[in-house]
Amino acid sequence: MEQAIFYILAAVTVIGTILAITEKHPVHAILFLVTSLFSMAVIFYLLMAPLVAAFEVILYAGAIMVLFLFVIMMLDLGHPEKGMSPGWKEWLPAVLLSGISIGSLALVIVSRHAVSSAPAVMPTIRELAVSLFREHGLAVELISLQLLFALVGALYLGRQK
Amino acid sequence: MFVYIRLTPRSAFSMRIISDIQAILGGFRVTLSHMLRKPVTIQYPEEKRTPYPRYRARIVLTRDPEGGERCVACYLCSAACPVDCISMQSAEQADGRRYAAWFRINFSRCIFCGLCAEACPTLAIQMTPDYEICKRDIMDLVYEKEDLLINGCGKDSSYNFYRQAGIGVARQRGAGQEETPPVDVRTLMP
Amino acid sequence: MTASSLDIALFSAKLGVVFFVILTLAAYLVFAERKILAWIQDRKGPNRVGPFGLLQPLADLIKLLTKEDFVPASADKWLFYLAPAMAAIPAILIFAVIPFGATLTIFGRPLPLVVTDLNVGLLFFLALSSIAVYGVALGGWASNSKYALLGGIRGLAQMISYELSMGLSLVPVVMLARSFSLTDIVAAQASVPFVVYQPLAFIIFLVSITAECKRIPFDLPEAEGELVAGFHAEYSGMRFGLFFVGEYINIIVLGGLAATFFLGGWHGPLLPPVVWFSVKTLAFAFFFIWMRGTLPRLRYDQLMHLGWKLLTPLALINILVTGWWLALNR
Amino acid sequence: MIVPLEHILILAGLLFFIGMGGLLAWRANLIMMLVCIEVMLNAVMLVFVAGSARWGNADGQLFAVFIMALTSAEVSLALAMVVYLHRRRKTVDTDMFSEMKG
Repeated sequence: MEQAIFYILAAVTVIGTILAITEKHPVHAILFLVTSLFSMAVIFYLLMAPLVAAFEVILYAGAIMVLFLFVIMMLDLGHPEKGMSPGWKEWLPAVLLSGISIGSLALVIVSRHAVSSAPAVMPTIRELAVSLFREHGLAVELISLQLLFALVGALYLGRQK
Repeated sequence: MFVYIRLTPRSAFSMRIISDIQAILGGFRVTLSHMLRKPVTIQYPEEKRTPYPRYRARIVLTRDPEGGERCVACYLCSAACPVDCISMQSAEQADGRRYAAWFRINFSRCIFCGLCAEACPTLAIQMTPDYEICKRDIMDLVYEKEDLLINGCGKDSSYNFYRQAGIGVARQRGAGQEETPPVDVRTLMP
Repeated sequence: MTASSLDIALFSAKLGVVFFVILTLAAYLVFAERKILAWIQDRKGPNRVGPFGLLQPLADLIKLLTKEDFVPASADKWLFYLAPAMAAIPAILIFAVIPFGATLTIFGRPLPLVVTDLNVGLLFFLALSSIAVYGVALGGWASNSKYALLGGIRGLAQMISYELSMGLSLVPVVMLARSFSLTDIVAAQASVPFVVYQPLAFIIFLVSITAECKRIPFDLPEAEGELVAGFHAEYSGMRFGLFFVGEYINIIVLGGLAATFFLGGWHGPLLPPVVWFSVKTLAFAFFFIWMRGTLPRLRYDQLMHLGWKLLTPLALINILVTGWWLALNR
Repeated sequence: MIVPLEHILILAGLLFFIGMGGLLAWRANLIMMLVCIEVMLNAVMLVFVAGSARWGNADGQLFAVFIMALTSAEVSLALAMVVYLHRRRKTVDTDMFSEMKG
């Protein structure tokens, strides 16, 4: 049951991402990506990471993509006819390169055996929090500093003269 | 360069917060008290409020105390009407008394301003408190003379234009009440 | 009947009852809003359809369903169709994690009165409320009209800003209850509701949810006075109805959440738990309507000022103070 | 683990290379470039979470959360930059900002 759901969600994620990238209209592209992010969030939930799943929806779908949407709406970029959508000259090398990479990856994985691993006991949110603030305290501090820098930088770039 | 610094003392700041909160809570109190008050609504088709006698609504044509039409078809109401909703055709009887051959008010255009009633020299056109003028068909709002004419004097039950100034209709010229005899222009020669 | 099919039957019955009650409640909240606003303004409100106007929601529904479903010629068709659903569905999904009563025992089986007890329930709520932004933004954008676009952009900026202070005001609740699960949060308030410990967080949360469901001091996305109807200016018929119902479902759900987080959820003396929960939720709904009748709309710069310069720093300071307090009392 | 780790890795690889292909193809449009970078970062997060689920270790999930925090910082800066550049040139075409290539 869960395996079937996983494969369906994986298909939705991949198709959504491909549509998002090939779509000429930025707003539609963002929406396809949000769909793909949703199914990704459910995949995270299936992989016993509910916290990451929730943050995926809150941060990615709810904040970052909304920010994209806001910029597109505010700057009026939702016109594919005057957008710089790539032609086959741009697509050909990109598809070629990705195809080679995907093919080599598939080769590497096929050469090994796909073994179903033993079910692991997942840490609870409490253990996650303990690990986050005890063992990775420095990383938390660094990231908060980086967020502060991003805040200052965004304010500096966005100020009106 | 002029630098403007606004100094806000801390006490003033805290006072402002308190007064703001008081203002918001006061607003809530007022709305709550109104919520518990009896509504002022009048349930219109069932309950009707009685309009005042001088309420300006539907226009009527009145008759003089003798029962004759007051209107002398002078066109003053038609001229005074800002929306041009009054039209008529004047005619004259054998004795020189003027009357309206037909008289028409288009109530779909009327704005009930009352200027026609003010303009009327004979008190023929008057406004009544009958405010329920609604029709399914807009053509039903065009009132003809027979719709407008009422059997009554309206607001002034004693006034009769031709008694005051009867141009040879009720009596001779100059014989009306409070009317001076007509000036004989030949005797005014110097 | 086997045990598992009995469970499934009970669960579906619970789901159906919750769904039905919320939709009916949303419809009657529209009616209640019109009535209460009328009383505030010394009027009588709707009183023609049925006794005391009680069938008015039905009449409204028939009107909305039979109205022409108009789509502007230059609109982005699919997004225009999609946006109302994206506004209404997250609102009703949030209710899945709200516990609305103590666990019942039916046919010897425990029936928890919550649709699903997610261990990240609070984050689920935040996630869905951040999704609700899309309905407003895309509805405004897809209409391809000036007013709708302005309303959509305003809604986007407002809801992102206030989501921050809403999330931050809930952190002390999580710190006190030591869990993200809403059932645990309610259980932690069995003796004392959190509003006693966290009055500031309660006020910040209340202001933020008012902004989240675009109610009147913060109804800039739809401001009738300036933007006609804002993001749903071009909508008609049942698509508009979906936006409308979504707003009222949001009021119920956010009222229920406020009751769950700060007023002890279904805990209360004497009365049965479900009744306590409904009383608290409807009290919040009444408060929202009362507020609509009282307060004027904020200006846009005042809105941003309040969100970013007052509520967010206050919420952060509140978290800090709560942390100190918890550390000292450990 | 509900599915073998290798299948999740294939999914992550697919997403990563789709994002990479998109990035290469869309290199004229700043917004779409950022979108493609998001796709690639998501794929990386998926690998971290899958590893966390495979070995029952919390660190993978924590790194996914770290990546998200970093991404939000990056996106906020990048979009502020987009707004800034759009204000200067009324376009988001990267070829219009190439006067410093020497």
